[in-house]
Amino acid sequence: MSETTMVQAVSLALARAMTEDERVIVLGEDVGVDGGVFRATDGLFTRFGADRVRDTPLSEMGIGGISIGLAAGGFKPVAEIQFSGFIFPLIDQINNHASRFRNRTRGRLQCPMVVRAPCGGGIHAPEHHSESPEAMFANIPGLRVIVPSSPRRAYGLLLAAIRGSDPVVFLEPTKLYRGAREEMLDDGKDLPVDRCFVLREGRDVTLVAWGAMVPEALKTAAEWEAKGVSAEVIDVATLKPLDAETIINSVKKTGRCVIVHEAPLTGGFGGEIAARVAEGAFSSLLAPIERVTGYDTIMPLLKLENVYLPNAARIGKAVDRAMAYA
Amino acid sequence: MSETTMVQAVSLALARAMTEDERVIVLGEDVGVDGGVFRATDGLFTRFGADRVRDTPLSEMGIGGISIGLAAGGFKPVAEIQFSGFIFPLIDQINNHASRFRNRTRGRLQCPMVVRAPCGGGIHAPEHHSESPEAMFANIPGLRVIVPSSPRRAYGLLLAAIRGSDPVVFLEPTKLYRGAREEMLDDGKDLPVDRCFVLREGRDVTLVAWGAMVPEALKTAAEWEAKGVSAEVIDVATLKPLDAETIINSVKKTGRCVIVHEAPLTGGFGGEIAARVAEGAFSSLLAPIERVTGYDTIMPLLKLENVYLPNAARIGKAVDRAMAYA
Amino acid sequence: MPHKPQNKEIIVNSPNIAATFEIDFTRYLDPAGKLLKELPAEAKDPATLKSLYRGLVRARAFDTKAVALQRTGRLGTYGSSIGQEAVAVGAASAMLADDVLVPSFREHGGQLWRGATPVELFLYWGGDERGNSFAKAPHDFPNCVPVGSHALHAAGVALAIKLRKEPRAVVCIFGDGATSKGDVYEAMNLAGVWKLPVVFLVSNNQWAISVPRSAQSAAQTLAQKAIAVGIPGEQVDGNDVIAVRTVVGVALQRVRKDQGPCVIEAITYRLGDHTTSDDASRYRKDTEVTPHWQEEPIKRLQQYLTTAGSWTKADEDKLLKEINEEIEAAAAAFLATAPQEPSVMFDYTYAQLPADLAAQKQAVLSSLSANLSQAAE
Amino acid sequence: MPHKPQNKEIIVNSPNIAATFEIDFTRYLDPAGKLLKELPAEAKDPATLKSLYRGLVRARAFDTKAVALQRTGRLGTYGSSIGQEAVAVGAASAMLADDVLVPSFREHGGQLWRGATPVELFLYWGGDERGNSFAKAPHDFPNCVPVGSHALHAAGVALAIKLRKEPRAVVCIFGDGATSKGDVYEAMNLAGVWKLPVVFLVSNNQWAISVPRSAQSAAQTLAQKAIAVGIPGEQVDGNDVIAVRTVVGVALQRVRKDQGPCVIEAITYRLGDHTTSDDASRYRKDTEVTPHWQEEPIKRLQQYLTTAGSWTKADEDKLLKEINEEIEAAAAAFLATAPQEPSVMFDYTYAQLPADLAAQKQAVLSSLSANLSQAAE
Ligand SMILES: Cc1ncc(C[n+]2csc(CCOP(=O)(O)OP(=O)(O)O)c2C)c(N)n1
Ligand SMILES: Cc1ncc(C[n+]2csc(CCOP(=O)(O)OP(=O)(O)O)c2C)c(N)n1
Ligand SMILES: [Mg+2]
Ligand SMILES: [Mg+2]
Repeated sequence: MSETTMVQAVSLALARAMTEDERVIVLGEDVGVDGGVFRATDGLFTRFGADRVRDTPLSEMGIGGISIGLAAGGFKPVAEIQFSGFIFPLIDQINNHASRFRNRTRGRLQCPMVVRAPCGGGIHAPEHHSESPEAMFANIPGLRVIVPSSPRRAYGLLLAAIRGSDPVVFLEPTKLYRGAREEMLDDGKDLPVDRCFVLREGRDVTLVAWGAMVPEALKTAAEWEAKGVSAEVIDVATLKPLDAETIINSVKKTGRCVIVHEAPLTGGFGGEIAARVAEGAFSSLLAPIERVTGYDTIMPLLKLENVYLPNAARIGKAVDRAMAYA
Repeated sequence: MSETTMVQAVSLALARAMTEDERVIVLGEDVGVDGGVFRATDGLFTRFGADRVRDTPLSEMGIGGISIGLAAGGFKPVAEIQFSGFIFPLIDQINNHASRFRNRTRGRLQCPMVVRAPCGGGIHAPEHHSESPEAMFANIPGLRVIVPSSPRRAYGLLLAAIRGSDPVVFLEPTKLYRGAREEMLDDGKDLPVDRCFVLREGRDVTLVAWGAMVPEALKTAAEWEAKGVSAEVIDVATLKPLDAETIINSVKKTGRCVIVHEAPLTGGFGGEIAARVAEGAFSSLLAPIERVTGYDTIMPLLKLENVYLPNAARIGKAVDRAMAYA
Repeated sequence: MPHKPQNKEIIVNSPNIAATFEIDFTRYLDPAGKLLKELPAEAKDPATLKSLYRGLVRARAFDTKAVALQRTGRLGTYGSSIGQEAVAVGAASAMLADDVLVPSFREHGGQLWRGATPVELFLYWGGDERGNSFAKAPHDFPNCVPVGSHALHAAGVALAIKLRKEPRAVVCIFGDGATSKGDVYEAMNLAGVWKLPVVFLVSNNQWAISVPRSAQSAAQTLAQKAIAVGIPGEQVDGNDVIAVRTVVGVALQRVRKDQGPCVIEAITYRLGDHTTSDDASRYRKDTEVTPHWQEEPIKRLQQYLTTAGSWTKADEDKLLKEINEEIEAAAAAFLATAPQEPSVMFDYTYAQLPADLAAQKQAVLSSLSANLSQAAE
Repeated sequence: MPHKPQNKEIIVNSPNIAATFEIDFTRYLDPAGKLLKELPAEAKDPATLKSLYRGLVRARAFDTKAVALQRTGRLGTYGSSIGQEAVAVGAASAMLADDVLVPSFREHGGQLWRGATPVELFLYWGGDERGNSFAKAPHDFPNCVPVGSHALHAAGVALAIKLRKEPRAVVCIFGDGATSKGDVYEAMNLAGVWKLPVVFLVSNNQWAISVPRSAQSAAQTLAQKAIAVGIPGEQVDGNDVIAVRTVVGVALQRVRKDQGPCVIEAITYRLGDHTTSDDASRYRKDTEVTPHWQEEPIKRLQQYLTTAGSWTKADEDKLLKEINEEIEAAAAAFLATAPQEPSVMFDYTYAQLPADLAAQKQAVLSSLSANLSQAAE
């Protein structure tokens, strides 16, 4: 079996979802003949036609609002936003409408839609293409926020997101589109979208990460193993609703916690996780919770991108601090 | 001296700023002849004319983007967004532009602008009028996020926000517009926009709040005093950049912390504060940090509004839990 | 290949003129109720006109009661449609049951026509989500408070209808103020390029709170917003319910035949305050408002019907009595409605209650029962 | 009082027609460089035409070098303007130094014309914020990547200019794709109703990545976006730099006299890939592209100049040599530019570094010096 990249895994999940449910409609800029700028929708146009794989005008608000109407009208739109920096015009529609339709009509109208967008840095992309906007969606009730970190999880989580009935923001780390690859089956099995994944068990410290920071955390864990530190690695995957329990239970066991994300520190979702852990594992904590994140600065243009982005070495330093705390 | 309401304090600050600096321009829907739907701009139109107190078309994105151009062009726009639920179309402009102009041009162009918007519940307003969106702005580097909790602080913080050179989101709790009143001078003195305010000193527990939750926290503190619990009350006021030090120092002293906000729990800015406290006051904490917040649900319509909103009683229960922890 | 224009543009064969456009205006009744041209076939039956009249009167009665309930603290902020009832009623009367109404927040008359009950509308404006259940208008969208943001939903549900090849149509109503918003423009543009079955109906009541029509846009008509997106745009007298019904009806016929969307600007006037929270005397003079009372839709149709011999004082008394009874009964039923369980606020947030939220719900339930037992002590 | 229309609408006195509109199209040179009508006075001087020619050639040389640098990993993703240079160059040539250019990301030719240096532009596209310093074009805005979002900035800076009663103007350029965005519409509408000194110039190159013009809007022309906001709209041949310069120039004269904004649609064609990350062969055929090479702006003007006897082979060789030397020198200077201090990323976030951020900066500084000393070991 050959290896599948994450962007291929996304394509496979989309094709599978479209095959099994004809209500699934893919729409976005250049998702049709071009197959999406990252090729996540490659081949879908030929297979499913222009009605179901729909190139939109350059109109992000429109993509968001039309998807809501489509969803309330009985379809299951999967919208692609071309780059992370262009998801912001949708926030009004997502916050004021998508997340509320079911509640405000007491269940009469629903809004099962998925907004896929690339996120994160590391591929030397232009300005506004490397941000991590997950925290902006994390305080919106009624929404699911998912960030996959591997081909298999991208596949399973995206399938679940599409099959579900809640509005979902699904952020795909561009660095992993081609940077992550593994053997996997297109078996139609989805993964739970209310669960964190424990990717590696450990005794001394819990590393909590999502998206492209998961491979970095795993790297740290592997390297620090050699230094005698046993790190548990958790992929949060679904940020909202948050499976705090899995994280808290891990920290209860390890006593130490390092949270890693690319977005700026202040107001980032790491704060939420730290708060939950500090509360839930209060009496087990052997050291302050560390957060290794992007800085509270504008994401720099590509020349300084790698100074900005957290990496295994920075995570390792935080592990060292946590281990050294007394 | 008669008492000034918070909405009057806002008017006074606007008038003072416009008088001292002719670059200050007020713009928004109905800010002109009508004086703003909450009357925050009452009288300004007559005093400063239609050029400087500018009714806009119904165009929130436009208000945001025009303000950026005005600011980069040498003015100091103070934009009013009519209700909290209508601030979302600005996020694209604030995140992708206002907060970045200085950085991306290495200081050549700046963006000194203030976006004022009402926020919060408690006045039985219509749908989409009672939300607390501060967390959406808290992860945007380059931005200041300010929420006043009294007439004097509204006055001093708004003056500082306008006088400064950074883009500011200034959220005014509607409940306090007329619900908060005190004696104050229109003396042109501003207040620091990088500082928390310790409103009440205490020994046993630190209550951290902002906006309309500050009076609730003060109420709890007063009531619990009688029960023998001495609560310190901190008004965060400027959420971003955060003065974590003041909060941490307080918790180092009291050993307990209760954070209060109206916005939903998950992804709310309380998480950030809890994370900072858990880290900074790690060895001083006698009990887990409590968060008393809105629920992770859509803000209900007015009939259930008061079930949703935190209040002194709920804060008190959290204080009791913190005090009882052992 | 350039897109084929949908509009009635005349492509002029001069090398210097790329296109020309025009905007029509339709009216049957003048302000005094005098017939200006022959009624269209669908409006010739007096029964039709009487039912339209009933719809207008019912809307006004609902508005009047709603304002009264608000004044006595039983409703939240309320936006009356007084003076502009003919827009929503006229449009609703041209729609079929299976069509979809995507309203703003001032289309009570149209909502009632289509089967939303007065009790539901009172519930919504009274702050109870059950008011959006619309048992008898299950396709219709709830009120949309963020101005203009629903235009995109209208385009979206129209796309759903088109994809299923159903002969249904969507009517989206919004105000003159809303036409300044980018989401409304994007909705029109998407509807145009995808030829979606939707009619965008601008209820131009000349004001957006305190901002007059002239301060919204330099465009001479709001109908010409259509030209920017290559679809037909026209004006109609929005206080002439016959004209509204006719123009919307013709548009819906086109739409149902998949001949594409359009923009209709209905010219009307907001006779009342913006909402019960507003005091219009701060920004507009009575002398501006007064003449518009001569043009309002109810008296106009009543005068026509009376002159035509189709309406008597007795008809009027009977209608008013019936409608008042209906609205009073609805108000009483609204006031007697048992409150929602507070914990219901958790139940529709997700399709299934997540663990996190279940814990929060439990906290509310137990604090409520604690309060109850306290109260019982 | 209804707003006085700014457009050349003809208000027809029929009760049924509220307004009519038309859209002009301007061109001086046909694709073969043949003069179609008399040149405008400002374009008669061969020196003017030669400087325009120089601007076009310089833009193409910059693009060519930039693509080459990208291919060898020294630049990030780059969007060439090949084939559409006349739009930005023509517009820039009609502007005064004090005016403000608010560009998208494909207006290299116009930026260079106005004083941005090739080194600055290379720096920006190479991922270095110092490229936006624009020492010699200090009023101009930096590239704007989020499509269309800068149209509002253009309106805002135009308002600033208007409030100060300065005789300056703003030119905002964006693509055909951008016209589908609500922020662009809101910008036009605000500019219209406030009569702001701004020209919105649509560089219609027929494609938005893989989406053709016909899939952006059912509007027959993009110039008619202007009609929706009550301002003049017209088309110009965007591959005829004389026409662009003239039409923009006339518009700027109006604008500087406070006679209001307008929309100009320049018809051009994107001869290359969307950017260096794009492969246009996935979605458009060579057979579509090839004929457009016959219409491109550089050869067109060259042929005219040659026929008019104003341009020789020797002139051409001299120009190419000069420009190649300039661009090569700039590329070398760019490659030799010392990198920014990494910690500079903190310094422009706020007017003053907040305490929080100072601590983060310190962490970066010390980890960098740790790395340095490690490397030195
Ligand atoms: C996006 C948004 N901005 C502001 C408001 C506050 N607001 C409510 S109605 C209104 C005016 C609407 O004017 P128009 O579209 O003409 O409709 P009308 O009220 O006249 O029916 C405003 C500004 C809102 N509800 N939504
Ligand atoms: C808001 C936004 N959405 C998507 C993109 C990605 N993108 C970059 S250029 C482009 C197409 C732009 O088309 P057009 O406006 O015609 O300009 P052109 O590239 O043809 O010059 C797209 C979709 C973006 N930069 N900004
Ligand atoms: Mg109106
Ligand atoms: Mg284009």
